[in-house]
Amino acid sequence: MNVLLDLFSVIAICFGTFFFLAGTAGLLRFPDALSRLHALTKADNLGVGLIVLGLLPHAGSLLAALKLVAIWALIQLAGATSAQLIARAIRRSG
Amino acid sequence: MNAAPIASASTAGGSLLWLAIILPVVGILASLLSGGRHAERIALLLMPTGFGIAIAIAIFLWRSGQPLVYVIGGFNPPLGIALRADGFSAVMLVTTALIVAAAGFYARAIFATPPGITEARAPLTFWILLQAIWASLNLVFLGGDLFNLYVAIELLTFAAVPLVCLDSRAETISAALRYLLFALCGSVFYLLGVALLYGAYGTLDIVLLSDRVSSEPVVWVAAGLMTAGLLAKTALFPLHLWLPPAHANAPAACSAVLSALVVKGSFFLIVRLWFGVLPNVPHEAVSFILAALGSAAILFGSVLALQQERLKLLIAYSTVAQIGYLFLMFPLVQGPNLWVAEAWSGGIMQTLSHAFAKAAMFLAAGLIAESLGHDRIRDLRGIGAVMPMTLFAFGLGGLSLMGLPPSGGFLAKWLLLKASIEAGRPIWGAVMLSGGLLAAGYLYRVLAPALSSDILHLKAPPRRSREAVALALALTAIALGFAPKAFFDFLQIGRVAVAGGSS
Amino acid sequence: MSILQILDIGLAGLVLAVAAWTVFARDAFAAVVGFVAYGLLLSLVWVRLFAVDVALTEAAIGSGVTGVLLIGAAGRLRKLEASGGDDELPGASLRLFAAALCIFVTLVLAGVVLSLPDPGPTLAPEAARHLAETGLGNPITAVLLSYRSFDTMLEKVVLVLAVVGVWSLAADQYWGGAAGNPRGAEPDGTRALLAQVLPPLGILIGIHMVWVGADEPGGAFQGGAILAAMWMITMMAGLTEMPSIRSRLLRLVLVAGPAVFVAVGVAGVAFASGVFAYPTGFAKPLILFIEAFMTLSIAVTLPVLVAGPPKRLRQQ
Amino acid sequence: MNDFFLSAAGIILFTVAVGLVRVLSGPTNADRIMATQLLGTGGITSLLLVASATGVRGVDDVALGLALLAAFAAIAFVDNVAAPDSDTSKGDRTE
Amino acid sequence: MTAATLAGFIGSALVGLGLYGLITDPQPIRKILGFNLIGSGVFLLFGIVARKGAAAGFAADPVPQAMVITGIVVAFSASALAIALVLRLYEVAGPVSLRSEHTSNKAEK
Repeated sequence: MNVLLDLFSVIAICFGTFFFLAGTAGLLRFPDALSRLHALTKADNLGVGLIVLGLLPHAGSLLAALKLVAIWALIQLAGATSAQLIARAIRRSG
Repeated sequence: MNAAPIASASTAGGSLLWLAIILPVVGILASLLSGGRHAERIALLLMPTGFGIAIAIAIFLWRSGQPLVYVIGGFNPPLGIALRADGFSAVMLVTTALIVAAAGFYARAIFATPPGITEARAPLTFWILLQAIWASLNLVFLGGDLFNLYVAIELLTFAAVPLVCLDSRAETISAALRYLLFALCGSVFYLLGVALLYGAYGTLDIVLLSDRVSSEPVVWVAAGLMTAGLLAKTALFPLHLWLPPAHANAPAACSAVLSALVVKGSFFLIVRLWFGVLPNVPHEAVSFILAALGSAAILFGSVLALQQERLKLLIAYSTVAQIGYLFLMFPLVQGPNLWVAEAWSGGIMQTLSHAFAKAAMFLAAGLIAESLGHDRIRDLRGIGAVMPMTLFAFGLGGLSLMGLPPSGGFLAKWLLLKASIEAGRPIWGAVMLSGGLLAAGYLYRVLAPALSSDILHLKAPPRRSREAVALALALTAIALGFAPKAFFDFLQIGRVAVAGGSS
Repeated sequence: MSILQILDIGLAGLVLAVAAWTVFARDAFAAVVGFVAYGLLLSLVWVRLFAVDVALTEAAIGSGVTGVLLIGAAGRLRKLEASGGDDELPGASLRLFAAALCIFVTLVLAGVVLSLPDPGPTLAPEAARHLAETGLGNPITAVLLSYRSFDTMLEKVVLVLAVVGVWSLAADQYWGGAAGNPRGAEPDGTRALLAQVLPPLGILIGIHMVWVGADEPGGAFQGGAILAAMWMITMMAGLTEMPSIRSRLLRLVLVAGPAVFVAVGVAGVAFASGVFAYPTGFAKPLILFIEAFMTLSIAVTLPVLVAGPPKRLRQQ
Repeated sequence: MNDFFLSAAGIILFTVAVGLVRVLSGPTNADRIMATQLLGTGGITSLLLVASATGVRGVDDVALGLALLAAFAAIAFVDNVAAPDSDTSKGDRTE
Repeated sequence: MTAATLAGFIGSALVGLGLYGLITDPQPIRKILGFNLIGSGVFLLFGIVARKGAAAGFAADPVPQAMVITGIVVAFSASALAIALVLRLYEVAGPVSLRSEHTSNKAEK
């Protein structure tokens, strides 16, 4: 059981890390600000989500697990709203 | 060194120490809460009370002949914080209470809330920050813990800076900004030294530290950083650039408090550092450097004062010069020598007499500027005839600055001169004498035209009571010249003998 | 262990690189953005120094609230500096001198810091010995609110003075008005959504931090800063407004923290062994009582400081 | 497992740090804000991983606080720098 | 090399970097950043002092850590006051850098 959970963690975290890599690559390589923003949100959503998922089995207590989920949710919220706002700012400035 | 018992127990009258700090703090909070005219009333009500507390501290100290101690919260240092009062603290407390009260009384005419308005910006700010300066200076004089003193100098900065630009002119705002940056930089370097001292000795209590420190690199670096930081706040040459614009452009009551008291706060801490924390670390080289910078300040500041065209700028540059004198005591208060007590008394006398004289001069200059609408020195011809009392106050203050008898300034410089000759270092005496001559020069530049028989028309005559405040301060500076021997004994209470060769 | 070391070194390099960027960047705004990133990295460093309380403070105040303050200032300055032209750097000789001085300071400091004894002198055993008297589990809270509560009280007064100082920079005609610009008519669903969802959660977290602060990392500063951020976000969304600086309630809340602190401290003279001492057995409840008011004051003081002096008369 | 967490934390931190190049190069201020946003997310994530590996108490609260404030820089930016009446294109003059 | 030693290096370097910024940057807001860098460097030194004082079951000496918390709040207040001054200065006088103003002041003497 433990081995399985660990395996699950490893896989989830590896994927999460990959999304961070992808997000950064996008931020650096994409040609215009809006697509860079798009790449960034991927890292926010999937990267953090998968890593939180991978850490959940190691959380230790229910409160700790709850906090992890809350952190993920907060980052979602922040990511979504700031992406919206930044996108609007980019569009306005042309 | 009988440091341990001093550090560990509150003494009789110790409660007065925290009261001296908490009282103005309560005033600040109550003033902000109730706002408007209440701020002025609260401040003026607390001032006599605070003066009473300062006097009571001095009396307790005089009776016991030992420093007063209060351990806050019952937690002894090093874990907790102790407040301590020695002779130097006590006279500074009394001086502060007097000058703050004088500035407050003088400022009532300018910083009264206008009728028909419940609250105005400049008055509310002034009355709150005046109390804040008072609270933080009391803490500076009483704090026995280096971090507690850091909080004190930060409080002082926050209280002093906005006072510079109460009139919201670009000139004063930029002076305030530069002052703030200098002051913040000074505090942060002070804090850096505090971090190193804690890392090396695990305490920040002044008495405990003085027992533990030894002459090693970390102490030198820490002391160097702290001294540099405090010098920036004291505006010792060459770190004086911020002072003249800030002090000369602030409202007169604020200039008086800033020049007379606020720069003395950081000077007091330099004295605490070298004579309280590091008495067992020989520091003759440092003392020499400080005195050399002080000498440079005297000459440089006086020469610049000679060239000023505005009265308040002249007084501000004279502050740069007079600060220099304070540092001449450092090389003379060394080792177990006979003249040490004289030099110590001389240094403190200079601190006190300059405080009263400078406050008087700034208040007088403020009255002149208000009555004329300007303070250009060359257009002051004949002011003596129309504002005799104001000019008299200015002149008496000047007398003390020049070091002419009878005045506190004379006594201070006489003591320092005597000590420098007895110590076989007449060079510092020579600097003092030439500084006195230069001071006579720049004051003559004001007094000569002022006393001419030209006819001058005032926009509005000054109020008698406000002239009286300036005069009372000037007279105090003179009266210090008649201080009895008992006063000098009082100043020695709690002075720790400084190690070092008897040169 | 070695991986952790690599991580530490990487983090150190990163912190220094971002710090250097904030100093050497040409554009003020770019420097400010660098500083926000810097604050974030710094809280990671604090975690590595086992200073979780400090990391929390740095995250909330050093990075979060200061970031808003600086970005706001940079933006306003950008609008104000129409002509520009103040980018001239000082002459090369001064820069060279400054660089030499700074390298010297760095080297001396590094040398001295490395020479400090390790393990060094410490008050940890002292702090631990008295911890039971306070009834607290978090020694840092004990230092802040018991052993050295005098410092903490005075530091609250610093905050009050900062508010007075910032307000004193108002134009005379706006005295009694409020800070900040009223939000334009442009409806903004995104921001409003954030400002509705975030605060309930944030308030919960803020109170949680104060509450656990007695025994775990956290406390009035951290919790107060989080609450402050929540108020700021509702103001940014236009849901709430900065009250008039003459509002009695605003002033009451601003001074409540230090005032209650002073009151409890002075009451120690009558009910305990002295000023800022707590009666035996009542230390913890009293500390929590003070912290509650301090949290409230901090939560209001920080946004007031960020908002700046009053700039308009409130219509109402 | 702990070593794995730490490695992941290191890789993420390194990755987002590379993203910080955008703070340097811009070209627009929006890019700079995006890069700090990414750093924030990555920083929080690596904090969680390090916390899990080293077991220091209270670190999750630090992450929670940072997550709460994650959107602040972006909002302050949009409000003050990219606000309609300001000239955002001026942001390009840096490099 | 422990994390504490490393932090000691960073702290020292930050003090130097911030000081450089404070001295050479003409824009007031950059000077404020410089001041904050010095401040955080000093706080880090407190941090390593605390770390070296780990004892009695605590991972670090709580006293310097508490001081850092106080210091961070004071530094924030200082930044807020400084920024309010800078903004007010720009409002009243337009763009002035401290340096150019300072040199003109010197010429005045």
